[in-house]
Amino acid sequence: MIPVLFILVPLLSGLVGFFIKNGNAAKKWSLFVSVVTLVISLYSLTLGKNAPALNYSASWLPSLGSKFSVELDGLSVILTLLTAVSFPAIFIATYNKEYKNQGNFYALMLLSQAGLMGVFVATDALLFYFFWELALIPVYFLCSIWGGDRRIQAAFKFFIYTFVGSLLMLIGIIYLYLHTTDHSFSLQSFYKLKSYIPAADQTWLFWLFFVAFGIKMPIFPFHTWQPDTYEQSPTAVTMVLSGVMVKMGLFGLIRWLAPVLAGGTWLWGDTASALCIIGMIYASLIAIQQDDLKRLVAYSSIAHIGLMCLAVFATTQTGLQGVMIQMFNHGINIIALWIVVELIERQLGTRKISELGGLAQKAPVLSILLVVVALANVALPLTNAFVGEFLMFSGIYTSTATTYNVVFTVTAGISIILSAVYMLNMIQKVFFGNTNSLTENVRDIQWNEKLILVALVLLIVLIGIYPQPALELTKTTVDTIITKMNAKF
Amino acid sequence: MSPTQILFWFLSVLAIFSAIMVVASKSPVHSVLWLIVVFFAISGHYILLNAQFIAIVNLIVYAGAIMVLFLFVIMLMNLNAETEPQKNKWLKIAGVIAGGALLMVFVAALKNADLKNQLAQVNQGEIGLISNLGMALFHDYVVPFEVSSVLFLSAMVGAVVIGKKE
Amino acid sequence: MPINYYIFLSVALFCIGVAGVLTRRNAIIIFMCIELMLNAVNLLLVAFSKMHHAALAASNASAGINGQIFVFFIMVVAAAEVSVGLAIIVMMYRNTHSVDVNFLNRLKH
Amino acid sequence: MNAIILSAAWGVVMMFSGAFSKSKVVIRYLAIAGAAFLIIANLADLYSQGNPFFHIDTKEMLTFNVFGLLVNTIAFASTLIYFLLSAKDIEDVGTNSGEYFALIFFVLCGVSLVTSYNNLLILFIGIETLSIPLYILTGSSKRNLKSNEASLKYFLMGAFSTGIMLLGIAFLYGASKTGSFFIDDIGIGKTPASPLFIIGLILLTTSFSFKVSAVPFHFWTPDVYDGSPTVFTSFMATVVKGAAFVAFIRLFADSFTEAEPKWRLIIAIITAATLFVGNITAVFQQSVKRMLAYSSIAQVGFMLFAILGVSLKTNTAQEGILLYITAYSLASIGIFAILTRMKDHSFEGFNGLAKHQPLLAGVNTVFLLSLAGIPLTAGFFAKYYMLVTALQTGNFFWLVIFAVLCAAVSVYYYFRVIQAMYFKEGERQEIEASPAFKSLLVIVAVTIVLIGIFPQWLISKLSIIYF
Amino acid sequence: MSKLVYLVPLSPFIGFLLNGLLRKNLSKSLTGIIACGTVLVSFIVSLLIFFDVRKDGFETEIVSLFNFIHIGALKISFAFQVDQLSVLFLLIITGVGFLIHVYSTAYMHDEENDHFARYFAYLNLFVFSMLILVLGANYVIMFIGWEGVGLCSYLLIGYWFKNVEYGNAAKKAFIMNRIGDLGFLIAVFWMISKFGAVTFSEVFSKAPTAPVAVLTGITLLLFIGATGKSAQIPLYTWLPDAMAGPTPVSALIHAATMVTAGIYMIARSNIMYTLAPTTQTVIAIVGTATALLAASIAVKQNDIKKVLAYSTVSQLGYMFLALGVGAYTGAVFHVMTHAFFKALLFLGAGSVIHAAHEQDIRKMGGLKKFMPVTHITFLLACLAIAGIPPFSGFFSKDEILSAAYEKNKIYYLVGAFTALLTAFYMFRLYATTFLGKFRGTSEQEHHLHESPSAITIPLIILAILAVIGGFAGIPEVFAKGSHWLHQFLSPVFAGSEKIKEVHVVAANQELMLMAVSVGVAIVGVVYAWSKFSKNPELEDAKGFGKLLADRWYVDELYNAIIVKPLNAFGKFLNEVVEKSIIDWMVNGVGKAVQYGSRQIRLLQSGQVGGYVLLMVIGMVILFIVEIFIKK
Repeated sequence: MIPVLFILVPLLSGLVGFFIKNGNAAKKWSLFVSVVTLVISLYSLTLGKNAPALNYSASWLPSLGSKFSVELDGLSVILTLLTAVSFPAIFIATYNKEYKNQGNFYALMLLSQAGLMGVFVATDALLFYFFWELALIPVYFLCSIWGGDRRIQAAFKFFIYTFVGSLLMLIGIIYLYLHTTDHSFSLQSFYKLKSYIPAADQTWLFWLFFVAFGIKMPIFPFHTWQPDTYEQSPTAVTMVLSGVMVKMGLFGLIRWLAPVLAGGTWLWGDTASALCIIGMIYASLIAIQQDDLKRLVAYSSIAHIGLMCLAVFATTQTGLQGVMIQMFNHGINIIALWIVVELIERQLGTRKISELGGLAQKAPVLSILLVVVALANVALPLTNAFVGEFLMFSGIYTSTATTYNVVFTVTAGISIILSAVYMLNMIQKVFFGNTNSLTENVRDIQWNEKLILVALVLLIVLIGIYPQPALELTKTTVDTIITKMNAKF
Repeated sequence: MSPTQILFWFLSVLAIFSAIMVVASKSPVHSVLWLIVVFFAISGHYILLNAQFIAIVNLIVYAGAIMVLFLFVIMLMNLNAETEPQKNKWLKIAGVIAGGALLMVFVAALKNADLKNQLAQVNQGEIGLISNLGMALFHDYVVPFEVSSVLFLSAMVGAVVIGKKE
Repeated sequence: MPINYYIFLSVALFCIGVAGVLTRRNAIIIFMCIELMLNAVNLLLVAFSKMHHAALAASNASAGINGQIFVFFIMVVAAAEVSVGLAIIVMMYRNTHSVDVNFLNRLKH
Repeated sequence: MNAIILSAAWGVVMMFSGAFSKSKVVIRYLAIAGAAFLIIANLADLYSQGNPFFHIDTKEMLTFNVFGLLVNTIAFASTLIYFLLSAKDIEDVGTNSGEYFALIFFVLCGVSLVTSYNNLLILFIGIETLSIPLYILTGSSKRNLKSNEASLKYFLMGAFSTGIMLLGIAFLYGASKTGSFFIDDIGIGKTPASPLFIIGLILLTTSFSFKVSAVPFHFWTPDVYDGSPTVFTSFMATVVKGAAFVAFIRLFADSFTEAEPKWRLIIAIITAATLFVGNITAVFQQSVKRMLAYSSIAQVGFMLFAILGVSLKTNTAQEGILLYITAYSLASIGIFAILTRMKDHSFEGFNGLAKHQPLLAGVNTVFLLSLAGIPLTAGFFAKYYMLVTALQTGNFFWLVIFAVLCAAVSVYYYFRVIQAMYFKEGERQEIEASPAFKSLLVIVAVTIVLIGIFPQWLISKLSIIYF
Repeated sequence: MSKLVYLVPLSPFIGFLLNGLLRKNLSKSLTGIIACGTVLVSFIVSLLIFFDVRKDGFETEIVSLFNFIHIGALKISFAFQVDQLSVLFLLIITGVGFLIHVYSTAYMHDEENDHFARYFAYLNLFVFSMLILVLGANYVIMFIGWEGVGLCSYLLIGYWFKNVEYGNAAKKAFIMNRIGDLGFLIAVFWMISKFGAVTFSEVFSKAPTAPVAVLTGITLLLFIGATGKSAQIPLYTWLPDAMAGPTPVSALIHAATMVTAGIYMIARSNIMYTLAPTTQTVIAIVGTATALLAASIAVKQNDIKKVLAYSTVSQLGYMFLALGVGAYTGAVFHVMTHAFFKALLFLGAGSVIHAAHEQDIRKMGGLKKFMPVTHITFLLACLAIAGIPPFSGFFSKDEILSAAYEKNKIYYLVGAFTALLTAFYMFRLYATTFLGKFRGTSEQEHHLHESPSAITIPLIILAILAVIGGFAGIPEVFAKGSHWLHQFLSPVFAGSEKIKEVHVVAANQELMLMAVSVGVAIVGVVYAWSKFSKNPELEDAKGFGKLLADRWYVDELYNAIIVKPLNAFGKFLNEVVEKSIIDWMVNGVGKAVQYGSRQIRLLQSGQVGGYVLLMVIGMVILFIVEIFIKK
């Protein structure tokens, strides 16, 4: 029943939200709802594995062989948790921001949350596709109503881009569905497919799915929508996009592509991995050049996602474990980064790194917190990201799915150095050095921002020091997926 | 060469020639007249095929009623050759070519059809006679017959709607 | 009479009609060309009906009659169409004092 | 049978009502009642399999199967909604509204003919009954030159295509062994196709493509839809097009199934061309009305997948087309109803609608999303079915890919309207929308969403069909 | 006692938290007490542990705190390893660390309250990470400390963050370390995939079975890590810049402790290195080269801290030379002695800077009479580093040199020459700073004074250590078993010695070597003293000297071949590839659609004739397809 709650609570309360005319009421309402969701998700952690409450299935379209079946396995748990954590964080962090007709804004935010939750819990391909699209629509509206000057074009580019991808995926889904023995969309019957799909079809099917997911992640060269969209959308939405939404791509890869089309994944893993690595280096090098904070974070995010995708293709237990935990870590880290960006922009009205400087004198708390987050972003030990990246790298290195594992590890490793370069550059230019006329009268962060940033930082350090529980969470799922991936044809 | 054949060839040539004249002739009135000639030729063919009823109807309905209607309209608008300035020559040529191409395609499609032994029965066979047609029409084809009344009704209403002064 | 003759004859007439539709710009004449096409069809139908009659008369005395019935209906419908068509053309003429289809280009692209 | 007779009869009634009653309101309600009555009669026909009100021996000229009857129901239902939404606008077109309604009912008669024909003769008469009143309706705003022009264009080209269809029928007649017009006999089965048959096939394909406005026989569509009064455009684009398509699929499903390899390719080509031209051309349009015309062409491109699928053992094609017609008609009627009330039919006309008329904007968004085939709307399942059909045949993978790319393009122009409504600023314009009108629109939108979530109630009805 | 080892890192960590979180509210004295106190605690605990360890029959102790990462076969637990090596480093770190903390309380006294606290927080954090580094029982934990100290050095170098130059220096240090760390990481992954473990015990037990190639690879990668951390060629350039940080920091991090992490790591993994002779050669060569290069540069530096920095690099080079020739004890020994006298030198320099507010030695001179304590201690330190017996430096350096001689004469010659240079530049520094007469401005001269006791006391203690420290390892030639350190550490290096025993040099030979090294040292000292005590060189160097003064232009070289090209490439990607190629394509599709739309709609000419024509053509095409193409 819990997964259903994940979807229904935000959905219904979002619909209610449309009718709340008073902005602050809407704000409080949505904050409350998101906290409720968080509580539910924390409760779900306490339940043991495959407790009955964790999955639910109801008849939906019998004649099409599609059921409304949702489940919380390790993968879903960690991502729903991320979603549940992110939204309250976002709401609190942007609490002081005033949007025009907030009622709709928050309602749409909640709807997008519902969509995301749905994506992460669905175990029926058609249902999955439904939520995949539904998560997109509210974000589209959010971005193009409340965004920056070029918001309409940016959001539209984003929409079309992902829409093309999802349609291609739809073809793939239908094709698989037609080949299932029992004409059903359920994940289980998709798993049984292997023997029915010849290698030739595996190839193009793989690309149909991979393009869809690659656009969402995004993977080089499908990434160009991302910087523009991040730059243009209101920061709250950017947080949703980069914190949670990009995980949809990885999730799809892990849940719907790699285990189902193991053959294709195995055949084309190297090519895809090469794309990931090119993307990592490429994005890092570009990030070094960026002067706009948002674009900087956007490109760094591309690099990190590339690493995760790479680790998935490594087809190793350690690697996949790393991806699992890293999806969560990346989520909270980047949200924390966005919060800082948002603060700076709201106070100084600029995101240009070159115009900033010396904030450390004016806002010590902020700068300390930022430094921790930034260090997490460069995967320093005892921060959460280190665990993830360490596992992923060792997974890639020990991978037997590819013969280039060493090359991959080393080239990908370069991005670690580069990430240090752009992160430290940013810290130094923005926070160190002397203040200028613009940054003269910056005040330090307020309670709500401090509260949420501190919470996130604590989370970062906690996972960094004692990650084992989180790893336990996804253990069984990882094992099953890996076994499926290894059973190629 | 039996008289039937002679007649057939004569009528065919007549039909085609006057059809061409319909298209070619400048003045609308001439076109109408040529068209009537075509109808007569075709009716001749009907008679040759021993389809008297159709032949008569063709004359009455087409040559009689419809063409007269056309003539009226043309007179009403007193259209004559001058009112139709030369149309874009290229479009004309293109039209002719397209029509020709269509013909070519038809012929090409039909040339390898083995219809040698398929004969159309001429000046015999009873089915063309009014009695048989009538029986068929009011037994097997009564439904279409009735239904076509709807068509007429709508045409009538339509004509009224369009024609009525407001 | 071999059926091909009739086929080719009516196809020829039909194509002449098509060519007429393509080449002329006077609405009425275009319309007449369409009538010509219909007549070509009629002729073909009658020829086919006689063909089938010749082939099947043995088994079924009234074989092929439906062809001629169809022709009858075509004429009927054609008549109805003409009435409407001419009405429209007249209306057009009332408003623009022309039946030249080339003046019909307010709607394009 | 009920549908045919009653629609014709009601047409007559409307005709006289126009003559005798001066009050428009009476006429309007009469028409609405008629539509409702038709639905009931048709449903009676549907559920009392085989014994309708009237016992008429049609000599197998007509066969009433569930598919046809369902299509009738959908058509009548759409008409009812259409009346309820736009009856007022019909009256505003010209003086003699009674006749307009009468013509519409005659069209409905034609619809019910082409959904149940079993003989090419009926098909021919049906198609004509469908078309002739439309020529009139197109030209019904007599002082409007665009309307005149549209009407004349429509008429000339319609007549031309009729000629082509007749030639096709003639050839099929010549090709059929038994010399008959019954659609069961003209099919050639497994025997090698004679050239006559091929020619007939192509000619019929052509004329049908014309009726459903598939490329390259679509040219009349944009001009006619654009020129004719918006209310009638709405009717033409939905009910009539759907019916024509059903005629199309019915013929191919019954007669040409075995001959599928012969026409597979040309239909595929037509489909591709339709998708391409329809979508691409719609992108640049400046008037929403005209954009919708092109989009309707694009939608046909998707519907044509059903033709490709007729040879399947399953009924996916028929189910799909039914769903598609429903979804498409509902959405289009809705949009056109709103469009009719707007002064300015260009995209700019919609600017800032969300601010001044949030409800209208909202439902309009639902309609547009449905047309674009976004999940949670009926449009999604419509497209879904078409894709399934095409993939099931297994020959048209390239076409499917192409289709989804075109669908992505379609998003572009549908969303231009949404962008105009929500993200652009515009001055308030007077849109007279009575509460009834609004609530009805809401109902339509909700229906679309419901079908989008539970296509079940349509599908389950369909899955019992045996053709 | 060694069960409580976790207290050692814990207490500085607590200090870090207290100082970090309460920095606004704590008074300076309180901050100082907390900072020094916590380090003192861990020093005491380490001492206790040390006595434990000294008891004979002591077994290496693994104290496992919790599972860090357990996935399938891979088991990484958060565990500490207590044995002779780690405990020795514990003492050095906490001991020297404590002294420097005390010193800092005085040195940093002018800072504002919260910055003062920030400084000590960082310093405590550093001690914590360093302790983690040396205590870790597996390479992952070690890596945690490894990067931790890197971070702290970054923070402390950039302590005065207002100054952009310092910021850059900090960044440079961090990134260069990162490059090394990547090597370290990959080595770890290699171990994981090869041995399926990262714990020292397991890895070392499995190492002998592994093919030499693998070991060479792993060890080389680890060594790359070491070059980063311990400032060896090619990654040494960050260390001189790191002098931007406060002087105590330079003393603690960039002389005594952090930079020796590389030596610790290699000594720790000595077995693998002994099994990979190739790597050893590489290390020896790199070490020697670094020693020489750095020393040569030090000769011409005029910034007091820069001189010391380069001398540090050079000394580290010695240590690597020792490792390379398999004299692990010697290396560790030199680490210890170096910790004493180099820390002392830095602190002395700090005291000078504190007094004169000046770092350029050309503007000093004659400080002898102003600050006697500093002067004496500094002199002692100079003697120690120059390798004058019986000061500590002599013993350790001599051990290394004899081992080098044993291995390969060239190492020895270079080493000896470097020793000469060392003696020379150290006394150049000493002479220009303390002898002669003061050359600074009068108002500088006016408030020259001896530093407060908080500074001098650590100086004195360290001076004592620097003097006597050497006796921990009296060469065997003088008395059998006199090399206490060797005895003490033998369990750690037992493995390597089993594999190939380092046969000691013949007694007479060794004495001869000592004589030589002492000789060169004295030569250097005397020459420098005589040259610079009266008339120090004040004008800028020319010719070869200039080349040295400009550090062989290595930084410029790196800039030209790495930094600039990379930036250019990035710019290219950002401005050309991203904007003009990829994004252009994406938008190009949209544009193409628009354009196509504009063109295709022209088909809709509005002419009935045109429409029908197109229809007919379409029909004809259908026919052609159907009839001609299909056949």
